[in-house]
Amino acid sequence: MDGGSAAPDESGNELESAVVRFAGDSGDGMQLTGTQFTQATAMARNDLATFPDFPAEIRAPAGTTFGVSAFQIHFGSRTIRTSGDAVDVLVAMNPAALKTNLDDLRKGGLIIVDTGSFSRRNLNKAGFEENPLEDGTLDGYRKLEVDMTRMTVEAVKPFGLGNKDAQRCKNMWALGLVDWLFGRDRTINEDWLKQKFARKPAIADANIAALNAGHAFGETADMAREFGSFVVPPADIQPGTYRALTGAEGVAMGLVAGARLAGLHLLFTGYPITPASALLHLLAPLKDYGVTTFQAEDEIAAVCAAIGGSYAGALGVTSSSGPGIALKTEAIGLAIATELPLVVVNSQRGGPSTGLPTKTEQSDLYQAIYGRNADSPLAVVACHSPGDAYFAAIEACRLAVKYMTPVMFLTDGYISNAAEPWLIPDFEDHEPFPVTFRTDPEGYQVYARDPETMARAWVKPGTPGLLHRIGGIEKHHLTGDISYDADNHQEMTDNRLNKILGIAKDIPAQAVDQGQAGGRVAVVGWGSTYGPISRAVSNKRAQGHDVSHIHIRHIRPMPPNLGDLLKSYDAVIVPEMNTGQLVTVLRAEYLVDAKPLNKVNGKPFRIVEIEDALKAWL
Amino acid sequence: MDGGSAAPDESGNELESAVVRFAGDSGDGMQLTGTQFTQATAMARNDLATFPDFPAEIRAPAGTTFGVSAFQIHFGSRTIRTSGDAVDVLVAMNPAALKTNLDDLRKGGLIIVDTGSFSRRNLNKAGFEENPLEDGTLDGYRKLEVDMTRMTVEAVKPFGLGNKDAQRCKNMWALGLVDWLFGRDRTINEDWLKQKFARKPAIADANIAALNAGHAFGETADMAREFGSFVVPPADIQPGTYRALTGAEGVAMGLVAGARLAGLHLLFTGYPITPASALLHLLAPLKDYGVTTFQAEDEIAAVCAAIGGSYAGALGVTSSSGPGIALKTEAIGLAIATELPLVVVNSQRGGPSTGLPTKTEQSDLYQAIYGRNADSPLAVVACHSPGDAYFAAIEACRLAVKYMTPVMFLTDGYISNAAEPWLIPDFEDHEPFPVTFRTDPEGYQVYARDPETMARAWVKPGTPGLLHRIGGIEKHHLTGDISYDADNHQEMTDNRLNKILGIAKDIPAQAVDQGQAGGRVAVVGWGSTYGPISRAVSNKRAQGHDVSHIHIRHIRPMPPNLGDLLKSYDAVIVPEMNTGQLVTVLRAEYLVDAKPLNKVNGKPFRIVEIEDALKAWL
Amino acid sequence: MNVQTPANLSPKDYATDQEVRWCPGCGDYAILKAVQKAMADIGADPANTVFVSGIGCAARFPYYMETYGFHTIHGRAPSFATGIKLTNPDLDVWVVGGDGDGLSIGGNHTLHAIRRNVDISYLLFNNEIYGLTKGQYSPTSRLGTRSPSTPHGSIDSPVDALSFALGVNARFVARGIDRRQDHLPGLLARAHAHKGCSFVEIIQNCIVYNDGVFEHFTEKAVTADMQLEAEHGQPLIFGKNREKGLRLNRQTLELEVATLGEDGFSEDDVIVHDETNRTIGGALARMKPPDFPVAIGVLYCAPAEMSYERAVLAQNRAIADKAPAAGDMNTLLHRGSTWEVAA
Amino acid sequence: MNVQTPANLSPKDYATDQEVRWCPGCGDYAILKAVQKAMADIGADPANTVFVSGIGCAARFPYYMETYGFHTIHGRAPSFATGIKLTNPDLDVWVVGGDGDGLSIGGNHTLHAIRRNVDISYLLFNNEIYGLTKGQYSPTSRLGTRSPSTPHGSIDSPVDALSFALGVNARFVARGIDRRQDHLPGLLARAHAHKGCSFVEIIQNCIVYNDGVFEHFTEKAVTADMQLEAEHGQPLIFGKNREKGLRLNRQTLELEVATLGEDGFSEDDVIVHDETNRTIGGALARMKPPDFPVAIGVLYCAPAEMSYERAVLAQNRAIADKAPAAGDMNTLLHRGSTWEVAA
Ligand SMILES: Cc1ncc(C[n+]2csc(CCOP(=O)(O)OP(=O)(O)O)c2C)c(N)n1
Ligand SMILES: Cc1ncc(C[n+]2csc(CCOP(=O)(O)OP(=O)(O)O)c2C)c(N)n1
Ligand code: SF4
Ligand code: SF4
Ligand SMILES: [Mg+2]
Ligand SMILES: [Mg+2]
Repeated sequence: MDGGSAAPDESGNELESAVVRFAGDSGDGMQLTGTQFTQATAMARNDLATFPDFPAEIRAPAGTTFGVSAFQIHFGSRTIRTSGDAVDVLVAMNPAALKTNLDDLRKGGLIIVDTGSFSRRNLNKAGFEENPLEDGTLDGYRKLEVDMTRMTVEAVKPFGLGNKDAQRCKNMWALGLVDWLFGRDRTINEDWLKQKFARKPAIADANIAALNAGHAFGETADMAREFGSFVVPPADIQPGTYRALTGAEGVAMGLVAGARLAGLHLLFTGYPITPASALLHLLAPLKDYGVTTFQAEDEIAAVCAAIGGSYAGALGVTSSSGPGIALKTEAIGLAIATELPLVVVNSQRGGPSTGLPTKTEQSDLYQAIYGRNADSPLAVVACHSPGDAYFAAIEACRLAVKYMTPVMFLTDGYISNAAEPWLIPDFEDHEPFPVTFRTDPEGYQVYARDPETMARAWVKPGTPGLLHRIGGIEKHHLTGDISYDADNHQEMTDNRLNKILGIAKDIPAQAVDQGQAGGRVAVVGWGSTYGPISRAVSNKRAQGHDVSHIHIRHIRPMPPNLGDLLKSYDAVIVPEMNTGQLVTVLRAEYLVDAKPLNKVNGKPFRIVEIEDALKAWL
Repeated sequence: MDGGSAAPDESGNELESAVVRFAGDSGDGMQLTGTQFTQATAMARNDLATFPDFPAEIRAPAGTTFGVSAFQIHFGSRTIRTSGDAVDVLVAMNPAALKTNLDDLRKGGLIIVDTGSFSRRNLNKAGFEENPLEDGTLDGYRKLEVDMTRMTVEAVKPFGLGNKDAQRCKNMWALGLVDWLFGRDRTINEDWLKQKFARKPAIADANIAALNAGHAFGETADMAREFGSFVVPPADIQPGTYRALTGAEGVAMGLVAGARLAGLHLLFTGYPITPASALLHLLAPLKDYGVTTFQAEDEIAAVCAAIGGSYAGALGVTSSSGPGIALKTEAIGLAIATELPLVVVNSQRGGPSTGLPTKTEQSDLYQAIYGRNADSPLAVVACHSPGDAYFAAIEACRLAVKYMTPVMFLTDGYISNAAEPWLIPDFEDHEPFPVTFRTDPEGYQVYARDPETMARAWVKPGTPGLLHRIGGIEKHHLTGDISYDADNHQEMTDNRLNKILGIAKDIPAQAVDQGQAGGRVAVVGWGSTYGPISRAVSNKRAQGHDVSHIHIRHIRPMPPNLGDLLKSYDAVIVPEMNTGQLVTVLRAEYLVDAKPLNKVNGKPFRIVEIEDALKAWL
Repeated sequence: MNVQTPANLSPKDYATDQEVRWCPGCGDYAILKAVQKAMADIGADPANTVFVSGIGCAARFPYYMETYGFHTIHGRAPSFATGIKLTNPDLDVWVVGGDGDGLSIGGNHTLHAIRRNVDISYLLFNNEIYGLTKGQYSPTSRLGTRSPSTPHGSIDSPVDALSFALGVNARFVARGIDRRQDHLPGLLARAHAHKGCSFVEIIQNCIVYNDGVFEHFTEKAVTADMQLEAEHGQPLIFGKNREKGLRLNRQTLELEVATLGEDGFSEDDVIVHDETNRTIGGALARMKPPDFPVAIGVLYCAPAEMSYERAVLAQNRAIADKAPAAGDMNTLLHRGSTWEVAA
Repeated sequence: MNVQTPANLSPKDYATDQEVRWCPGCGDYAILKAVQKAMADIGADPANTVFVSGIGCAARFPYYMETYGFHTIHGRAPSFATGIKLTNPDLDVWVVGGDGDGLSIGGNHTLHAIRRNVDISYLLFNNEIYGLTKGQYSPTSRLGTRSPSTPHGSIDSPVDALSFALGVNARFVARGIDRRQDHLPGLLARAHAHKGCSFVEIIQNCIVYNDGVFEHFTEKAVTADMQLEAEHGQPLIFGKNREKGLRLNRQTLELEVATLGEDGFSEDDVIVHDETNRTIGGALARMKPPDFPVAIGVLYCAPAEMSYERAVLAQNRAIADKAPAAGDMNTLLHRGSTWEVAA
């Protein structure tokens, strides 16, 4: 069992890990509160993972359930792999937050509520007939009822804020209390407040006062006795410099790094769409890093501009989510036919169609592998966590330029928004893969191939003596002239396929993440199921079961040893946040009777769900 | 062995079947000539299949190889299933036509050339250094050299045409000769000429004179002795009324019939693209059949308009080829999410990207099944011949309206352009499947499902009392209100999938086309490989081999018995005009070690290619 | 749900039971109110009315209208609407979308719906920003707009919705403002009455991501001076004291603002609005502060003889009427050459 | 292939060895000739020139130009060109496409390339038909056009390419004619010289599917009467004897044709072409036979300070210059809060 397992008891006991969720109205600043608690927790050397859960609406009317915004953090003294199955401490800033989050609270867990917000009106808006604080709804949980609103207003009185502004400090009050609860050093929060409100010192001071008041409440009220404060000792963490990293940041920096390692300018093109827009927002300011960003009129224009960029000698990268990727597929075919580098980032979200844009899913695997007209092979790479996203994005860039091919890069809404502490690598340690543009006219043929990679040469327009023309009509396999010849089409079709299959020689053999080759059960995953699979398998292994975890990064082509590896287990289970896509690919490729374990409700797997499913096989 | 096997000998012998190809410049009217010979052949009660081969260019400069246009007909006294592997009689109207078509002529076959066109200039344009009529190129073939140009000009002199117009009659001269060669009654050709040139009697008369002159040349010259005339006896053909039917015609009439059987107006939307445009052209005039056609500004607008049509109560059908289908995928997702009927016709062509638009391929199967973002199940139906296209299109309409789902309908460039004699069915024999629109407000819920089909009710806007709103965001599984609820999303995902899987109960069990369940080898195909597989298997069976032919029409979902059926053979071979797509689906679905047999050169399989491949298994 | 008759409906009868999920203070609320009022004024039959939208905050609109509604995909609403009208031209079809929906991803469909003259009323809510995706700049955002995707300011100049529409042969072009509840419902009624594609730009404040970008002409205090209400047959006069008018500069052939009574400029010199005149419509559409007021009202209206879908159906009917065996399926199956094979 | 220097190239130096695969007699040949002539006149460096096209007969163009060439997909050429310019603004980028490519499927990209003012020369070959797909009507086909997809005649009214371009803020708008070899190369040189998006409609005869649709103004015999060559600073006069001129109707504010010397109409009353004047440009663009001649030449030209991609790069550079640790990857990786974990 993972997060939620280590029940805090009344004596301020040590915990191996804990899960805290801050939940409130969109206007309550829960994302900031969570991020600040994360900072303080990271400083305390806990390992951690976070997951923000935004409402789908921009700003739903205050107090409604669909306007609830939540931020969850799971931290511990051991390696943390998910944002936690069950919540140990739930901070509910209003009735709607209580309503929508209570289900996830572990029985016996602690609820901290702001009673000041439990007005009749707010109860109604949240759909409570009775006040849940009074009608037994919370039986079986431990609850701490505080009128945070009033106490905050009290605390900030000296700073002369209006009532509305005063009340807006209550998230800091809550943060102070939770900081106290876990023995966090709140200086980092104070520093941040000072910086953020540098130009509005009264606001900064008021927030700090609220923070301190919440903390003081913990210390002075009979809290310690009644609820205990918790100690989560530092984890055994690799020494070095850390930062918090979201998946979107990981991808963004990985792309910048990839372009740099290739020695290229990065042309990043996109059209806003949730959750992919984050990449555009992160890259747009990086003009000092050889990055040009282009917000196109639609996804088609975006991918075409990226291909144009690659044609002209930049690394063209385009990004979207499922529906936008659908629009790009025709143009991706052109990049395949003209054999130009391109990275297509898909930040997957719930579907079909508009679906559940703010929820996570990994249901675009089919689209990535198969979703184009004609025989259109390309490389597919998937990342499995924020930190991994950085390295996987570099890998995608490497394959694109080395093999002159589009690479589909898969991430998802969960990875994009989740954050984890990241041991910052030294860029100088990365292996560069500099591109050499062809400039020598001698013997140049447009589709002549490098014997090792099967890639054609990359020539920048502007190069004297290498004038040529390319396009989407089938081309002669050497000269690049239009060719309707039957044998040539067969040869080019084979070349396109074999070039991609050949990448298999250039990627690491499939490793076993936990366990060993051969045995009873392999749990095989890809993408953001990494955390829950990893923890579920380690829990089961700790119980003495013979189960291994294999996580696939290179989805097209797959590592050459994968087939034999899978066949070395009695059973292969494939958990996916879709109706069973990777499992189909594995079955077709290796004729192994891999079994699907599917979940499509917009939420990541819980560890117990995987553990429960494993029971049938162990 | 098929077409090409029955070698004509010198004695005017009876043949079981023969393959004739007319080849000339785009301006030479070869398609008309071929069609006219087909008419005369059909009247003679041969079974037959034809295949036109257009140049990719609209009108390439005269005399060039890439401007060659050809028309092939395979006819016989037995069932004809392909347009023929090898050509028995090649009519070459100029050097370029000889150059590009000679390879397909069977050794010992007959070449008829117009020597009048073998000028130095034309030889150069065709890329001949030497005159192939003189340098031994044609050794091993029998050749008939006639100055058709001159003889035509002679024959039409009485009608006072200009030289250019006179020369344009030479295709009729060639037709007359070939009519004679196979003992065709040319009255049908004469009638057609009279009708076509009703307003230009001089032209009509000249053409008829040329036709007669060609015929007379056969009779009077020492032809019969030197080359023999051939007799292909009538086939054992089912009695009834026949017409020639191309695949495009089959689909077009099937859609009109399908809409009629459903009791709906047909809204057909498209954007021109080769080879799909033919459907738009065929349906546009059918305004008296409850058909509205809409040429949209692009493929996206087309599919959206079709969905709009279905939403409003018509049968929305949209059509394109691979690159255009790629553009439609996002919108198809909306039709899946809103559960509206839609038929998407894909006339497949060579790819990737622009590829080889005028060549055939069946490489969009992946796209049909998997080519969308998210879990987006739909039904996939494939037709395998012009006649079958009619019935398969009706089936696609039936599934779309009965299950409130998009149906992907697959045909290809080969089927679209190929023609076969078609025993015209009586429309009254078709089982109607009338749609009942919901009009009763009582208890209406937008996503409530029919217990049997799992389809939601279809309500036309304009219906009083049933006002509601639908869209692409996930919806509550009953009310249809927007729902971000986790369990609801899981339920709706399952519903969408199970609805499609449930169609399996409503389709015929997979039949074995030739052979029996169980045995040594099953050759499994889909789409336009039907002809060559069928003939190859029947040839092999005739030789005593244990090989069966299974041809799949319902590709999603597949017939429930298919898995067991496939497992009943020692080996399963899947010939496809792609790099192996259906084979992947079968392997994943049934874990049978089905083996691919791939050909991607823009041309249909030749029968011998399949026979040769089968040798390894028999 | 119960069967409603169009008679005597009030604006609130056009409201659904769905909770409205725009940000508090969003201009979309005002537009919703104006549309519901216009519907009541028109006496629209809810069962015969369809709201079609793309994706965006604006595109949430159908959920709040007690009519038929189709919330489709981003940018494609005009195409769905075209299919609906071709199938049932008797439906009243309204298309609603934002500036991103209609002019960025959907620009081409907007263009062709206008060009074809499909009989729809297209309401483009222009907040000069992408609301739903959290504030990126849009094709109508002004130069220098700072947004998450243009942190240092945008550098591509915006498109003017109405000039675009006129450039592609729009036959009804109008502009309204969310805050002008006195003006907007009437404008919408005009759009509804127009047979053919009526294109209406509605200036809409996005209080979260682009608050106040229009206040230089929408604030109460400046309304009279910075808005010009164009009315057919009326001189183009505006200003607190109706002291300013538009005249043509004979040199530049462009409009200019002049003050009545100054330099011999009299009411007779003021251009009289002729909504059938494309040149005037175009010039009014282009006017921009600070030198000009913003023109609102029906800037151009010149109905065609028939809207697209009516013409399609008329042609269909004409052909069908002439066809001898109209609709007989067996006739169709036998078209062209046939031959008999005897038993 | 050998290294070429731009000096002293003749038109045929810009021709490739590829066989030209248009139908004999197609207007595209004439345009190819004019472009090759213009390239020689300009002294264009082939290695620094890129022709980008979509799909269609027109879009075959790059294969015949001995420069760099990219034959892309249908309708999207402007987007590829934008990516190319953003990557290397020093390349001379020409976009070539047909009326279907640029105004049907590609309308939106054309719109936004124009609006952004990307420094490309966009040559739209308008034959009012889909050539490559065998003759379906296009968005520029005239009402009533019979084609395979409109066997009973088209019923949607066409769009005018130049009015569309002006409606979306084009800063260079011109029209040429395939047959006018005397006029076209100069026009192309002007388009090339313009910094920003230059939009040129070239009237092109499709001899196979739409032969003769332009002959009422392109036939030799009617050229003088039916074409008006607009030249900056010159009065808008045309006619065999230069006897006709354009004037403004003060009532309708529209242009009208008048005969010099009749009803007191003198050369002084003729409008002088001012290519920087949008109103004149728009009115000229809209002129249609039979009442008006077709305007050719540069109808409007008003360059912006900077083209889009130059402005993007200028902004990039400005930011980069200000950035202290410009480009240091480790600095980037450490941005934001970091903390140390000691060993
Ligand atoms: C194909 C696709 N691309 C992108 C998106 C994401 N998206 C949703 S709404 C929107 C733009 C919203 O702006 P606008 O149309 O101006 O409407 P507003 O929210 O401002 O009312 C975008 C980019 C999408 N849903 N689908
Ligand atoms: C996505 C896509 N849709 C459709 C086509 C088919 N197509 C090729 S060219 C063309 C239109 C040609 O017309 P135009 O652009 O006017 O060029 P022209 O041939 O007349 O020069 C079409 C519809 C295609 N290649 N790709
Ligand atoms: S984001 Fe802007 S446009 Fe969208 S609902 Fe909020 S205020 Fe309105
Ligand atoms: S079809 Fe028309 S446009 Fe195309 S090459 Fe032929 S003549 Fe030219
Ligand atoms: Mg907007
Ligand atoms: Mg054209």
